[in-house]
Amino acid sequence: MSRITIDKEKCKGCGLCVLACPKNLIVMSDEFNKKGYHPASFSSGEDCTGCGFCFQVCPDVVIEVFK
Amino acid sequence: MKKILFKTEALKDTVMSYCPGCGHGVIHRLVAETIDELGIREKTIGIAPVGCAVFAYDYWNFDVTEAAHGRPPAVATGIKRVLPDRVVFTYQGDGDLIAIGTAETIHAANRGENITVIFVNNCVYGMTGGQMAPTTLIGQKTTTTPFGRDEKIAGYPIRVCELLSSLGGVTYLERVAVTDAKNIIKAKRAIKKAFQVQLDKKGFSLVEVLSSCPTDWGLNPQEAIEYIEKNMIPYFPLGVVKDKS
Amino acid sequence: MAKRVLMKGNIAIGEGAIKANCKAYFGYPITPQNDLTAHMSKRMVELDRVFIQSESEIAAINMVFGAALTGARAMTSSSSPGISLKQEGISYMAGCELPGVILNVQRGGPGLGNISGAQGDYFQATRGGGHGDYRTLVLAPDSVQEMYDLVQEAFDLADKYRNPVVILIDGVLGQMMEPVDLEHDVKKYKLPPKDWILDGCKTREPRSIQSLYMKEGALEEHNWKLHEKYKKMKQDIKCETQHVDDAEIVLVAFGISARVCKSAMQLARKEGIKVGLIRPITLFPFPEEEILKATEHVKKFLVVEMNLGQMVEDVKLIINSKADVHFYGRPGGGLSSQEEIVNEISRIL
Amino acid sequence: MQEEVIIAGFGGQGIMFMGTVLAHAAMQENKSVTFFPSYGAEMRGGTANCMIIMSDEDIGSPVVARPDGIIALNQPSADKFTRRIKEKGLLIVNSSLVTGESGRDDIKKVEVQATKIAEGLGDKRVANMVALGSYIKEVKILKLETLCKSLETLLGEKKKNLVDINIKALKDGYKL
Repeated sequence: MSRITIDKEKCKGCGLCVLACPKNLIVMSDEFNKKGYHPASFSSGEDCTGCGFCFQVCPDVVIEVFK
Repeated sequence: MKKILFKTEALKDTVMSYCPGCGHGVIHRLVAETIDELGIREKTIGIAPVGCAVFAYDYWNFDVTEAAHGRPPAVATGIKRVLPDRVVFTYQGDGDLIAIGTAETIHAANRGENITVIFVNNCVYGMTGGQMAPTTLIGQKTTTTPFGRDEKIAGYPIRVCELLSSLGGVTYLERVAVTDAKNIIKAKRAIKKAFQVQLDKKGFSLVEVLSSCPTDWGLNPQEAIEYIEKNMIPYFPLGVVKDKS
Repeated sequence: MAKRVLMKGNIAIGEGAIKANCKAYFGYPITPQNDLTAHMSKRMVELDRVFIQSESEIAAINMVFGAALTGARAMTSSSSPGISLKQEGISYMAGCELPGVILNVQRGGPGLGNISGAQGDYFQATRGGGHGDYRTLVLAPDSVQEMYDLVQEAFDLADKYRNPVVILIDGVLGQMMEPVDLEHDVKKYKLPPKDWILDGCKTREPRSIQSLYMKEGALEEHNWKLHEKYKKMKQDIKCETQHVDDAEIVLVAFGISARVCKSAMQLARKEGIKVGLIRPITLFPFPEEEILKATEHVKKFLVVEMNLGQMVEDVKLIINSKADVHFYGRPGGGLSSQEEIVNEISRIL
Repeated sequence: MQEEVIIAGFGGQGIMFMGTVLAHAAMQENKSVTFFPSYGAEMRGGTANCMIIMSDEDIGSPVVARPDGIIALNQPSADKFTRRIKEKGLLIVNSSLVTGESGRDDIKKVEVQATKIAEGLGDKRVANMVALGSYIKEVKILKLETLCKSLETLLGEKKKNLVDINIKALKDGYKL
């Protein structure tokens, strides 16, 4: 059982984590954050293995991984 | 549940000014993690370049100085010769390292300065708005090669690791890419090794990191990663170019 | 009315240079002059002229040195830190008496500073800038039209005097857009033949280009000759004056500061304060006579600059206590507003 | 007559293009005009703005400290510039993205659903032209016709396919 957190206000919406997640658990939010970006959002914790791929590719280091 | 991956001490909790999808942030993290894992945060002095990473001192939580455009290896030499027991590294872009700073790069390497160079190659001048870099690929359009880089006018993209490999003072050269999780983990390993070479007092080490610039390439972040894989890696092959450590 | 084109200052410099038959442009990326390098990378190639993005600013100025000694019209451009790097080459060009045009789109300093418009390089530009006893002609336009016009004159002046000419603008002028009349009349100069160039000695005796004079007294003689040349440049002094005749106070400003002063003057005159303006267009040689003439009836001068007081020293030297000289300036890319200047005028009067 | 306006929004909202269209049209109507863009180190993100002065006389400083009007396409721009507007000045906001109160009761505030209208036209990138149309209607300084022609000139042959939707957006903004 694992999960991640995303700091939405610091996310710039590049979407690289969405591509990195082997389980497709990350989606881009429809909402804008204060900087005008659509931030990434963690959809469900059920299947997360804590592989950390999202953390590895995140250029803004706004993801934390819990395992 | 335990937090297993997070920002380590050497990276400040600041929003970096890079564009969405830019590779600099990942490379900053890899350097910071390396420094924390080696336990050298309090004896490290970093040198930021002129280029997109000019504000690196705002992001790293250890001593960092500015240097004039292209001069970081000379500044590093000055620091390291006076404080040989500190860890000194430069963080430079392609314009800084192998256009205006070519002389400083080659001579610091040739002297075998016991420093580490993190060389970010994204084939373009980012901060000034997307001009040709010394590593810009043939045919690549930039704001100063509007018809694509033509070797007859602008010469060929420089392979820095191969260029430096013949110099006697150079100990370790490796080229990596921050494209996907696997390559990023490899990049971290190379950066850590480069710092270890310095800690072992074995001479000049440089890691060339192929990185993306979605904004100046006119691509979205995903396309930019594909651009590295399809266009940069074939010209700048990954791997260890020299290791006499 | 002539057909006008909306154009950025940096681009107008490039188009003016092309019209003046600039054969070779050499540049290196630095903000806020990048538009010009990008523009030239396209236009010069289209026109089958020379464009090179050099490996450094030092290389760029030496490429200008090389092109100029063949008789070709050549230019380079940069912003403050890059201009510092060019100083060695500019000194060599002055010593070797080579013409060339160098554009400085000033930004805030010292060091890396910032990328806002600034006027901190006045001393550097007007005192030669590099080592040795030399001067460059310095032109300071204040509108996009004038940038387009003056760069054309700059090439003529460089050839006329066999001397580098510096065009000093700043980030604001470089980045702003204004309408430009591309057919605007520009002064043409009578130019001497280029009988000193190196192009191969097939039909003549070999020549050399040099600034090294080791024989006893030779360098002194050479420098006296250069000095005479600098004195002659006074015949090409340029200066704009507005409302000086009835003024109770005269503003002295160049470039973007002069634009702000023009707004301040309008504002002050609406309030009934009689303000005049002297705008040096050549910063070297400096328009001494215009300023001296004004001291006959004006007893208060206010020099406005985007620095901590550089041109004010030249103004004080000329006025030599014949009137009060005040200074208002902001450093580091700070741009005064017209209101600030009017307040300062009120404080002085 | 002198009209000073600041146009501001996110990078990528076409702020500089709006300013260029306005400045070009002013030039075509034989006015004196200056356009001064913000230019920053960051390539993307953050806010972009440009300052345009249109006048019947020569223009001094191109930098606008106290504008007659503001066109704010996003919230940070509205927050930053609203307090600078002259008394009785004009604030045009893209109400699709700007929701807060202006905090000023001495100015005229016009709310335009620019992004929403643009999306209705099929491309949210033309929100800028909707807002510009609305501005021109309020200040009546230039003819709508001139702006349409400037759009055609500036988009040129390369982007000819975008002329119609931009003009439509401009006109829709003007009609509101």
